[in-house]
Amino acid sequence: MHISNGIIDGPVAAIFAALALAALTFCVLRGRRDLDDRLAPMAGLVAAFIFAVQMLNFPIFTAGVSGHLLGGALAALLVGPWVGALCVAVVLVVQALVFGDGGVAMLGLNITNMALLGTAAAYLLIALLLRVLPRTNAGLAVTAFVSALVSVVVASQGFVLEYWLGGTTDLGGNLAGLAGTMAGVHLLIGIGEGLITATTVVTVAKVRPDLVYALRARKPAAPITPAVPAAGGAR
Amino acid sequence: MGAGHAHVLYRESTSPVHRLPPEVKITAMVLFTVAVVATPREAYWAFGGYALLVAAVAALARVGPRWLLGRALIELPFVLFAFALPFFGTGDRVEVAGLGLSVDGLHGAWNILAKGTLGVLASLLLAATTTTRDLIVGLDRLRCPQVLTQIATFMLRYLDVLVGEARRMRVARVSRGDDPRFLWQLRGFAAGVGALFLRAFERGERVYLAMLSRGYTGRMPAVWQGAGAATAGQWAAAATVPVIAATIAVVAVVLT
Amino acid sequence: MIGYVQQPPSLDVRGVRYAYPDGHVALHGVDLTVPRGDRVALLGPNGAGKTTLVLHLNGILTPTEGTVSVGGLTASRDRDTLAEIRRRVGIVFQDPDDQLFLPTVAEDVAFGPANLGLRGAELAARVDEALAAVGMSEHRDRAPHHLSFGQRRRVAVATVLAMHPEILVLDEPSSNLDPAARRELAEILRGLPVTLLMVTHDLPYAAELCTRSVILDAGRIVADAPTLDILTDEPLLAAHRLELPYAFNPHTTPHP
Amino acid sequence: MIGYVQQPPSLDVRGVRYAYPDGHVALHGVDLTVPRGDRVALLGPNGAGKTTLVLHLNGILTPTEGTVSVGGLTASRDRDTLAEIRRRVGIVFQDPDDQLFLPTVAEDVAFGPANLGLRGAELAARVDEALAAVGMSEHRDRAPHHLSFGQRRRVAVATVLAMHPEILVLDEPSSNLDPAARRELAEILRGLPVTLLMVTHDLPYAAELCTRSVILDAGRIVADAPTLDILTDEPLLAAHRLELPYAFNPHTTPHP
Ligand SMILES: Nc1ncnc2c1ncn2[C@@H]1O[C@H](COP(=O)(O)OP(=O)(O)OP(=O)(O)O)[C@@H](O)[C@H]1O
Ligand SMILES: Nc1ncnc2c1ncn2[C@@H]1O[C@H](COP(=O)(O)OP(=O)(O)OP(=O)(O)O)[C@@H](O)[C@H]1O
Ligand SMILES: [Mg+2]
Ligand SMILES: [Mg+2]
Repeated sequence: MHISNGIIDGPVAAIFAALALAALTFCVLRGRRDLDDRLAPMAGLVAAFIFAVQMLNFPIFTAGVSGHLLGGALAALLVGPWVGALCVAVVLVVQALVFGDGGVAMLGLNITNMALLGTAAAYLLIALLLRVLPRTNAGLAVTAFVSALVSVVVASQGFVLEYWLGGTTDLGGNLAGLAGTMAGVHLLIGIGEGLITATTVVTVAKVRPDLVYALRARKPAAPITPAVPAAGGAR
Repeated sequence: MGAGHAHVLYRESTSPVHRLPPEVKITAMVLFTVAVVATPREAYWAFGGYALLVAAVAALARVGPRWLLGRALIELPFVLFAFALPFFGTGDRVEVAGLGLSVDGLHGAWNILAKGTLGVLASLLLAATTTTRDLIVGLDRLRCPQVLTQIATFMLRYLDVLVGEARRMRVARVSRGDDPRFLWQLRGFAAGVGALFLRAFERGERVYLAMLSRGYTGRMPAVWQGAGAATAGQWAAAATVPVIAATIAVVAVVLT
Repeated sequence: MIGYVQQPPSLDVRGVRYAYPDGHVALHGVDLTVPRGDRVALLGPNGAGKTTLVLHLNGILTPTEGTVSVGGLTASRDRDTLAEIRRRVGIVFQDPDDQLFLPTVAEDVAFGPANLGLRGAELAARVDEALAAVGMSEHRDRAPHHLSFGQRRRVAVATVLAMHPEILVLDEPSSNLDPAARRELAEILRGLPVTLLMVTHDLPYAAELCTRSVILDAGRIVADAPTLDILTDEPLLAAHRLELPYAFNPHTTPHP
Repeated sequence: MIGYVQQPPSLDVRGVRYAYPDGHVALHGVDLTVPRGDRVALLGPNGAGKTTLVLHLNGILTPTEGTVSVGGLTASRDRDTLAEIRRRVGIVFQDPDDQLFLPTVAEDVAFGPANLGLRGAELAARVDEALAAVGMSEHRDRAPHHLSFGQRRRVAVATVLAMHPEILVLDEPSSNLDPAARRELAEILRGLPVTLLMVTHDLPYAAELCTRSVILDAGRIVADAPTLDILTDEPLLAAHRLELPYAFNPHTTPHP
């Protein structure tokens, strides 16, 4: 899903850069409160994990972007929407600066699609599904799978929108084709992403439910286990 | 468990470019890329100018062309897209070798190819001359919010933890008679991923707590901020690249 | 001054109970007071809760019930209090891989003192001194994760020594050390003017270094007496899976 | 049969040199032969190369030069050979985290025997027996990474015992064990009809369990003799950072 330099024109990229900056600033303000001693290492790991899985990518021939797992749903589940979006954004910034993966001038667009749209879509679904599904690991797995799948497809359509606004080459009637290709490919990616997200989150929830941000709301009975930095892993 | 100070793309050297403070290099690289992207695609000569600029910096940084071009392969997906554009594009068509190609599409392909490649080369040069730690120091000095640099610091360190724990798990498996031929043959690849995640987290959490025990407050102590912030002279020296690029871009815009 | 101002004890643990997030209760109400300058050995079988207790002493774990005070300062979630407590208490973790995370040994040792605000020559002196104390000076520029286990343990000890803590807590410092290093460590520890709490399974080592010993078993303190008394109380030792090595006579140990 | 068929030695290490990927040479030509049924202690200071040598014995590391044979089978990169060697040699790693990776203790102990083809009741019996041997039966359903360090070490030993290897290699098995567990392990090891190679810094433990000792220092074998001879050769011990504990008399140890 990384857009490289030159695919979208300058003005549109600039508008989205401003948009992304504003949204990220908001996330920083909200996320700062969340980022306690427990969430800080988790945020780092989520970012590293996303970084690693995004390394496995393949070209989507007819769209000019790369296809790979996105990780927005995993981030939203484990560290919440605000820090989650920041994690994905950090991954994108480092990839753009150091690996030339996704153009630096297109960073606003990439952040909008993957960090903002993807994470937001995932979190909305998570909030909804966790409320309606049974509070079991199966319910959590379904939540994770569905939200990951949908978030990937939503993020891919962000690219279509951007291409429609400022694609450097007029595809004419093929825009619908582009939307179709992107949705189709990302549906497949989404299934893979859903499986990985679901197993990862369920594994964590089984052993360390205190680490799953999305489940914190489930037990309103306040933190009984104190653990400032809930260092269950500490030996 | 080490925070790899050098990543795979880093090229150890003491060239003038390596010695520039990271914030200067990041700024120059971003501005250069913006200038490239802002250049009208019909101004072919301008891209030649940018390429010369990149070559000059690469020479100064002692980064060889073979390494640079080899690593630029990351761009391959976009090149493929570029080749598809002339077929999908609309508008006027030209006949090339018996194929009816869209003129707009051809321009689009050139646009992506030129701007994409220049962008990738610029970031490769940054990567080749800057350690990951310096990169974070640079972002920090550019007033990047601490939440972000903190996540980035942990991300880079956890990459090592992930690799390290994956290695330990592999050794544990094979030395007790498991013989995984392919990654996906591991009994439940996804389950393995979940376990790896948890393991890496708990290891990283313990490391983090040990860091707190030694007085860590969310920011690496200033000793790690390198040799001090950039001087005006260093900013001026590095500014030559974006200034030349911007000049080219402005001329290109005026001329087309 | 008329009265005698009593100094608060270095460590004061009161009624500490701790349940891990998975529900496992590791400490069932522990009381322990260590006056300033005391040297105490913390003994007990595997899984007794020794490490868990240690992790409470600088606020890495927060008790489910009860309180921990360090030099009169009660641990709480407050950042400044925690920072001050962590400045006073230096912990050497049982697993050196939890402690080391920077790209080189020297940087890792410098991390703690740098967080305390040391810079330049003073910082360098601390690092050199700590590395020399554990005999790792020649490895200062190597990556900690490329060292042998025992070498990593030594560096882990150095990272804490370099901070000059008032209270030194060591979780099995002698394990995996070669016999000479084990003796050298004992000599260093004996020479430090600190309050010392040392977890160990090595009873002769406890006898050598600590005048007082505490036995923790199943999350409860079951004995607290002069080391010599504890080591000569065979039934007590046997009841808690402790045994003196063959041919070891506690009465002949050099007094600490 | 007319002649006496000589059995190949259990372990035969010839001229093994090993350089780590970072260029550090850990073994400078090691020769070591362990006949079937022998019990050998591998002694040496920290960083001598003991763990590196151990990792060669089941093909986790491949020598830069030289060969390793196990029961006459020379280790190579061939999958089947490696699988057979790993079936014969059971290694208990120095760091239990290198050994344990499954979600529960019982699953982890069952992993090895299951790879050997055991199923059902037979498998369950192996697991029960191994867990009982190290006294961890009651923890069978807990997560290994939620155990104390010493408990993890015991489970690590169990994972290898459960495989009933012909050759047992242990890297500091007694470190972090409580004294009773240490003695119990010695009793178990003494009762096993296997070839044993044990790395240890605990010289009395070596004297208790092994008739023969080898000293490795700086990547070279510097002594190979009956344990009693080695432990009474003070200058030799001192030259390699080995020391007998205070008040320990090797002549009085129960003979292994
Ligand atoms: N992260 C964890 N989650 C759950 N339980 C844990 C965790 N760490 C330790 N425990 C349990 O808490 C108890 C005390 O563990 P602790 O590590 O404090 O023991 P210890 O006295 O240090 O033992 P050792 O001598 O083996 O190091 C043990 O029963 C252990 O299984
Ligand atoms: N991964 C690695 N990369 C580079 N060098 C290493 C690595 N692991 C170990 N070494 C080096 O190789 C040498 C031998 O290490 P090894 O771990 O074999 O020592 P050891 O005898 O097991 O020591 P210890 O008693 O401390 O466990 C040491 O100098 C060590 O620093
Ligand atoms: Mg412990
Ligand atoms: Mg070793």
